Amino acid sequence: MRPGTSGLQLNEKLIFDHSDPGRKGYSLPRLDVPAAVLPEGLVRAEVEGFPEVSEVDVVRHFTRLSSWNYGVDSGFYPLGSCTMKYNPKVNEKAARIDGFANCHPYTPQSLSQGALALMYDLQAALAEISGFSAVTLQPAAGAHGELAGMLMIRAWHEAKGNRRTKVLIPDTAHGTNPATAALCGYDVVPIESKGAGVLTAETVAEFMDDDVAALMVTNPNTLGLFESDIKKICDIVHEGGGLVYCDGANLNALMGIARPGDMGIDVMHFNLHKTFSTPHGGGGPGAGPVGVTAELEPFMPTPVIAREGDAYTLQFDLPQSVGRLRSFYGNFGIMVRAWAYILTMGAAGLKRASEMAVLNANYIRARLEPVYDLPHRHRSLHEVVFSDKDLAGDCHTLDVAKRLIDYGFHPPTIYFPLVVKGAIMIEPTETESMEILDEFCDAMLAIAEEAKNSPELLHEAPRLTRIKRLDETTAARQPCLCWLPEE
Amino acid sequence: MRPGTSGLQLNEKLIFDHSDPGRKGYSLPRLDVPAAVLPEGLVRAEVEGFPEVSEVDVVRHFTRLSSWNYGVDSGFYPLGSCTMKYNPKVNEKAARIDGFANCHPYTPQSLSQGALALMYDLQAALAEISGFSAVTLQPAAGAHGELAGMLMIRAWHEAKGNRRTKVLIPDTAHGTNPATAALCGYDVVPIESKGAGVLTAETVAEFMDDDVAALMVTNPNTLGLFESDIKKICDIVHEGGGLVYCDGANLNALMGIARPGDMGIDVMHFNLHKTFSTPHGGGGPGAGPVGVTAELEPFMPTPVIAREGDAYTLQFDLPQSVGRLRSFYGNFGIMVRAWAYILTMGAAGLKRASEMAVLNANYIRARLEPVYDLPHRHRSLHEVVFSDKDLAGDCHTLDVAKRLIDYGFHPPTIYFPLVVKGAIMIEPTETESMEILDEFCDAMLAIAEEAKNSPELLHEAPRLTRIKRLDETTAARQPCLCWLPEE
Amino acid sequence: MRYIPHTEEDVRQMLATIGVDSIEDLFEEVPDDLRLGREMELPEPLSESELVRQLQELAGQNATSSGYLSFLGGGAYNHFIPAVIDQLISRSEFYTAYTPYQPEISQGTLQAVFEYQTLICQLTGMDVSNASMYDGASACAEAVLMAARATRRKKVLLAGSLHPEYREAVETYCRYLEMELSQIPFGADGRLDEKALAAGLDDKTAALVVGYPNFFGVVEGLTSLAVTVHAAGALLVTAVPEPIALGLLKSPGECGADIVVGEGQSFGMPVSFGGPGVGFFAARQKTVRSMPGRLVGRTTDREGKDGFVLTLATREQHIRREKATSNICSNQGMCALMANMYLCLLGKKGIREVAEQNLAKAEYAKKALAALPGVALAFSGPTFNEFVMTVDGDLGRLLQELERQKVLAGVPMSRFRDDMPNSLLICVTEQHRRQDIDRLVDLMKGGTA
Amino acid sequence: MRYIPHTEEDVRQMLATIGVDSIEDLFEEVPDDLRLGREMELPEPLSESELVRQLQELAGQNATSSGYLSFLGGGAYNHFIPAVIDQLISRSEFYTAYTPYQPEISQGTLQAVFEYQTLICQLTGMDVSNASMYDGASACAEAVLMAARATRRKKVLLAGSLHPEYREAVETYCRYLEMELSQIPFGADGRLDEKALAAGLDDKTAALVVGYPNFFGVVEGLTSLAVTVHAAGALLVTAVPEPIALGLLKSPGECGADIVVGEGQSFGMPVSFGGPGVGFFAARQKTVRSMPGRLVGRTTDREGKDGFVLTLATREQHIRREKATSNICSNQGMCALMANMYLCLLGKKGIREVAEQNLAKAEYAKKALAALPGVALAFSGPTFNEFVMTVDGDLGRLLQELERQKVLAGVPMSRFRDDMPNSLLICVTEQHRRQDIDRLVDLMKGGTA
Ligand SMILES: Cc1ncc(COP(=O)(O)O)c(C=O)c1O
Ligand SMILES: Cc1ncc(COP(=O)(O)O)c(C=O)c1O
Repeated sequence: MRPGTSGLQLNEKLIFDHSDPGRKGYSLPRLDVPAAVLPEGLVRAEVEGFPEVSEVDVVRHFTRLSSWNYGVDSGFYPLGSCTMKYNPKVNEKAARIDGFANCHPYTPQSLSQGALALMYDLQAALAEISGFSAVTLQPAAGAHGELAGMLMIRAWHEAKGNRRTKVLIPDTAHGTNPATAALCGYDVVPIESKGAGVLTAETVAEFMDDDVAALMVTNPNTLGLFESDIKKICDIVHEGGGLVYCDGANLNALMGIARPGDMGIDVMHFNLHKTFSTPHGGGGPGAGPVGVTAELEPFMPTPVIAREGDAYTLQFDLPQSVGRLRSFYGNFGIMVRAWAYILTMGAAGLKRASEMAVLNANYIRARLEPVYDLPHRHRSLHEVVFSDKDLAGDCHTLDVAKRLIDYGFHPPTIYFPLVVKGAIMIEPTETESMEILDEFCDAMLAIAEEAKNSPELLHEAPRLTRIKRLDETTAARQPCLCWLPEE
Repeated sequence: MRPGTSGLQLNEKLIFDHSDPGRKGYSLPRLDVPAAVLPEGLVRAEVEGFPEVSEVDVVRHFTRLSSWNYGVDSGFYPLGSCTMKYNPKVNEKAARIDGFANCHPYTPQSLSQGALALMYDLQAALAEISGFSAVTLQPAAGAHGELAGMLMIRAWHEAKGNRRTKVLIPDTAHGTNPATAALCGYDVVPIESKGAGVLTAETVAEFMDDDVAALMVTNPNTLGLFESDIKKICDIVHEGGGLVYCDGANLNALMGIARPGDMGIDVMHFNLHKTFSTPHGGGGPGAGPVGVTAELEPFMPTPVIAREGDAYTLQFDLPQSVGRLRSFYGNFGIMVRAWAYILTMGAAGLKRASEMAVLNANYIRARLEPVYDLPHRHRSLHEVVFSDKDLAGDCHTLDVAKRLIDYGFHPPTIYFPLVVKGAIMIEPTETESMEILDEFCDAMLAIAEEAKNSPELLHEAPRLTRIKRLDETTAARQPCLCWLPEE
Repeated sequence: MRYIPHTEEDVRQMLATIGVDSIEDLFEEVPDDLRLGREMELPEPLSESELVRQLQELAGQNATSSGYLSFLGGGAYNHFIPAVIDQLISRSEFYTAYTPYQPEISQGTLQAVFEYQTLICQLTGMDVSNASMYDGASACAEAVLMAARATRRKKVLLAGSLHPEYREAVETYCRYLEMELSQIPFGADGRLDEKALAAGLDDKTAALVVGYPNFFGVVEGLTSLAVTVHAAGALLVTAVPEPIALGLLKSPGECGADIVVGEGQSFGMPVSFGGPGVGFFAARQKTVRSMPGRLVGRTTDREGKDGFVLTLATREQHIRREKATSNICSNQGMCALMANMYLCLLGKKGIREVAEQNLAKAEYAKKALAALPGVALAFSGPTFNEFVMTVDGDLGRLLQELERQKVLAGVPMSRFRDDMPNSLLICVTEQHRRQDIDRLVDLMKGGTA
Repeated sequence: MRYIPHTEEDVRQMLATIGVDSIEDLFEEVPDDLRLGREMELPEPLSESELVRQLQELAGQNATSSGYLSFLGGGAYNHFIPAVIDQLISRSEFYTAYTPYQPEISQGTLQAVFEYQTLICQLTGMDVSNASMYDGASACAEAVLMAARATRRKKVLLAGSLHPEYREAVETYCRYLEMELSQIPFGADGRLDEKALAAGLDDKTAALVVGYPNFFGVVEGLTSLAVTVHAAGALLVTAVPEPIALGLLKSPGECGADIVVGEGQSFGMPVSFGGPGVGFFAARQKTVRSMPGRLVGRTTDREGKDGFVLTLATREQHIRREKATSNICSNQGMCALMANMYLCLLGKKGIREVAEQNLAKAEYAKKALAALPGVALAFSGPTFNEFVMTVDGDLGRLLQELERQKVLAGVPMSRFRDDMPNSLLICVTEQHRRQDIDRLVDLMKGGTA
């Protein structure tokens, strides 16, 4: 039985359309001090347009809205590159413990040792998992981590007086990689992957020159393939005076198997919201810690969490630091969840997670390969990328994705990586059972059949959702980004 | 825009069908003491049929199941007699505070003063709201409260040496009333309501004799009508040597307006899960405290919560007590929620709640009366009962109810009270806005139109739900109450 | 008021539609002399933040297993509750719905109850389970009434070792039903005295009610009791206050029980000062139509799709009124859902393992305590996760001393019976670490030495 | 392992389907010399109960507003959080989903973001808001970059009273972009020195960045700053670390701001040791195509039904790559959702009332403290819910003494600047009762006397 079916769902207007003057959804204690006034001219009128609704209005509004969403808890969510693994519930509870949730970031250090200890231990665990010498937890997400990391690379060059201007980035890379390099003032030099799907040492050697500050690589890369030449590649970059940045988004393939720090990589970010099971929150928050080699430690963002005897401290005095990337110390609530996850899994559990993630991806690959075009034939690790080349009936990747919704699955990542035309990027993660993978593969195979026999099922999909395919063109041409009272 | 529409919903098998030997959804600390064994013959084999699933299986299973339900947080739930008001979220939080949730019932009294104080104060508040002299919190629900109350009535008679055998119960009464009377060893004498919808003093006088132990009355009654003769009725019963029990399920109409204790009633149960906003939990738990006059106090269930100086105590020594009806002291977690509600509302807030509940019911009545048959024409209080007499197209109450589902509303209570043929019993409660009542009334009126023009829309309803009308006959003839592995 | 959405303008419009001038007019049927005519005397209303603060202060006066090392049991148990459960029962589609009268929009509740019924059947070894009762004690009382109905007999024997609050509930329920209740004593092993049982049984006896484990934590020899009871044409009602034990103990069904009731609080519910928990109630197929409480059955919808409904409602008060099998209406649905989730999470292996851990920890404690001078095991029978210890000297003083050390050593039996003034019911679960038990032993040693 | 569902039998079958013999074979592309070859050195895995216990112990070492009377602010604020919010964000359809790439099954997230964008526009008085940034400081840095893009200028003036961590983030983001940053001093009133501003502005100046309220809690005269800045062809970037103030203060948009950023943690999020909160970012319609971050727009579906989509994605890294307006990808969606819920609950009246309470309580505290001997207000400008006090004597000793009394009196400015060794930033919100403030005043009196 396929999971997708249709059932009763409830419409819901914008919260602004519920507003009725005088309705209240809040309570405040009676004011027990004299009222005060600000100097004239500083005070606004009431906030025009703000809703006036009761508590039950708010509760129903968001309850109904939520019912239009699909999360990991709803079902299989094989969004490639995003590692949509199960988000353990005890981690949510952990982050809400009073001593974590309600500790102010400027609490004296002597009175926030628990928070500092957690961060220190998490840093150490991530360092051990990745093989780096030190880890900063400050970045709020992967891209923020990239920024931290690339700034450190640049600071290292600057400290040496290097004036290099270029960063090499394979065309399989995620968009954040070139965007980050640009944010650090670098010119991006794309490396074409040319079919193989992996970088060869030779290619990198070709591109390497005196002006290259760094190579940004993703390993396993966005095709789910391990960059087997990585060690040689790092050597080449190092010999050429550059450093190697690794996008660690795909670390879920490697825990306990191999460590980026041991491969010659200099800097890598982690995505706690991927590998370490913290929820994706409908877009965030995540956390993007960065691991570095000893050589780059002096450039870490401040403050650094350190241990002095039995006490944990925040150290602000790091003269070569790239500075801070945000306020306070990072998304602490996300760190709590990740730490809870690491404590639950242990070394063997994390390794098992990577193994099963890889097993799952290869199982899907084996089941779909007979029908879907697989452009790269190296052994897959944690994800597998098909193309829509072999689809019949003028059906494309988008159609398959939408049709999967009718079957009750969240679609894979589509049209990324860019090097695969019509890419279908499937990352199952280790928290899915064979039973679910089979359901999904059966659906994918059935859809390929439908493309042959009833392509309209794909073109018109999704048909079971409350909202059908949306007009994205008009949305972008005449953007309506804000509700206005006149509407 | 009517709320009901169709959207993607997910199928889900029985949890047993997910089972895979060796899969685990739990964790336990490693055993740190020697293993122990029980004498042979006492030990079972593993529990045959128990599922073996992972944590994510369980999470998805119940998440999906929940999506097939409709709760107060989903939308309007005018289930008559059940007072489906909004369940405040802070009350849920309150019940989960460590000191409440994790306090053992046998904790020494000196170390559970907070819990005892809460119960004592709640008792006092309920007594003030209802006009009774004392309140017991022990009963777990309304029917349990009825049992407690009727046992006290009988104990009172027995203490006096009365051997009365009959209890008078109007035919509008809820089924729990006669069932409870029977459980106390009484014969039930139904009083026919004969059209008027309310009891008259004369009728009661007719039925009253030396063998009548009590009258069980509901006020306002299940037609939503106030028993205006109540005072006279109580006098008649009292003069005849009987007592009056009031089913307090409908107290939401009267808070701050009039008090059953002031009307001459001797015993009444409250439903904390109705009037006092605690959630209905898909069937329970609720709580059914009972208020009594001073005369009945000696018969209260034990233990009684009392105050001695600054300390709160449990008193077990009540020689005439009917005894205990359950273990411990009642559904304490529900009491916490109700107490939080009372503290939030205050006296004026509770009165306003009753006023708005009555306003809402009368508004619905005014809007639907032109089209739906209203068998009783007294002023309604908190609920209104229509019949299906005027419906066209061979459509009946059940069809209206099912069609309301397609419109996105929970149906009213139907076919109760029994005295109204095809009863449609609508109780909006005070937490619904005019906007929502209008949506609902528009739907009801549209459905009456549909009954004329396209009755199949009613007969085939609900059409938007994942599951359509079910075969209840086969369910009862060949009951399948338990999953079996062979299936 | 954030829970009431009416604006003054709404009220005006609604009154106009109704055709009255004021709210007051809506209450015209309430005679003046019955009007309260004053504001109720209740505490001033609190804002949400004040409320939370006040309740937190109140709650802070209660000792809990977070601040105290607690060995309290006796019908309410401190077991670990996986975080998953609170997340899932907080889904408002579950907890803000009511009894699934409208099956098309209640399939979530209905399927969950069907699964719960199944899990209870599997665990107890019975054929049918209802959707829940209020608690173990009231379920036990209902079982007695059902046994009387089923056998058309009026005499019921209660094991002297039955949880005293279960016994009291039975007495209360039976008070005016012309039942005859009597107690069967227990022996030095804490088990039912089988000779006394044989003597007590006769052709008027509807049932024997026995705890499993009993109130002393002792595991009764259920199989042989069943044989004896059945020989007299009576039913065996088994009451299980600590159903974690059923992960390890032979199921009552297998032993021959006819009705199995118990308290499900151990399955994922906090102790919550005694409630809400959930009473479970299971019986044999042939007696299903005389069971109390709601039942969910599987059926098919108009399109042939599997679905679930409330069924056999003709047993119930809303149909049968005074002839119903019980007066129960609202039950403990949400708690049954928690039990369902708990049992699914633990599963076949987990329920076994947690039971084994309870046994092992309790045995460790029992041995260590029994070895202390001045402390003795009260009963010699096999126990699960509770046992009774008798202490020389002033038990009250000892307990107070331990309280000061933030230890709640157990439930003093003097609360329930006069004949055991120096006995303590001690409960040890998987939540106790070896060091916790060692601490209790050390403190007891200090206190009794 | 309860998070990994694979049984050994599953693994066997899957390997067979794949056509390899072992898990090991799946990693054949990882060269041997890169293999770790040992187990990672991590703490032993914990069961859920052990985990909870351990984390609770750790958390117990942190002082919070439950155990301490805290006047800490400075960018993270202790406001009341209605219970509704946690209930609603715990709906897993929200928090276990990701960026709404597939709009048909993400309408919940999308509509919520559209509402959030609208609320931010209304509050800030701007035309467009994005879906969120990491936090106030990084949003501020992105605003500086956007201002530079929009004006094609490279010089940016930062108010000396800007939150120092915001300034540092701006410096970090600009470090290698050939920007020229300089600081404009503040006067004795704590407000920007307008003369110095005029002097600092030139035709290379892209923007002035000013806090509103600023780091000293002082409310800047935004309108006149806007006039001055615009006269130089530069943009006014307003950074709002405490947006509760916007319930009362003239909106930056109304004052003429071009970009408004800030930290939304005050809107329903716990302080959580500094994160996650949410950076908000709003601008004028004409600059929308150079904004960073995601945007949600309203459109219609094939059947003409209203719906929402991610839009204007051509600004973003996944389309534009190195030419994107920002590198941001994951944002702080769940926190934006919390802010949305908070603002809906408070609504038009509530946001005003809570702002007024903050002001009133802070003024009460300010007056009482300023009246103490040895204590003086550092700045004369108008403040909202924070202010800086200068204390005679050893501030560090005083603070330590107060800590012992379980009072966290404020954030010492010495943490951020060497020139204010005896100053304390004190924050007072609606959470403080009069008696709490009186207590602080009493203790300060005792401590400084
Ligand atoms: C390969 C890769 N790199 C980088 C990122 C950016 O990470 P984040 O979204 O946490 O900023 C992603 C996120 O999807 C990614 O898949
Ligand atoms: C009028 C009336 N009386 C009694 C009851 C029984 O209450 P409970 O379900 O709490 O046992 C109900 C419940 O629906 C009711 O509506």
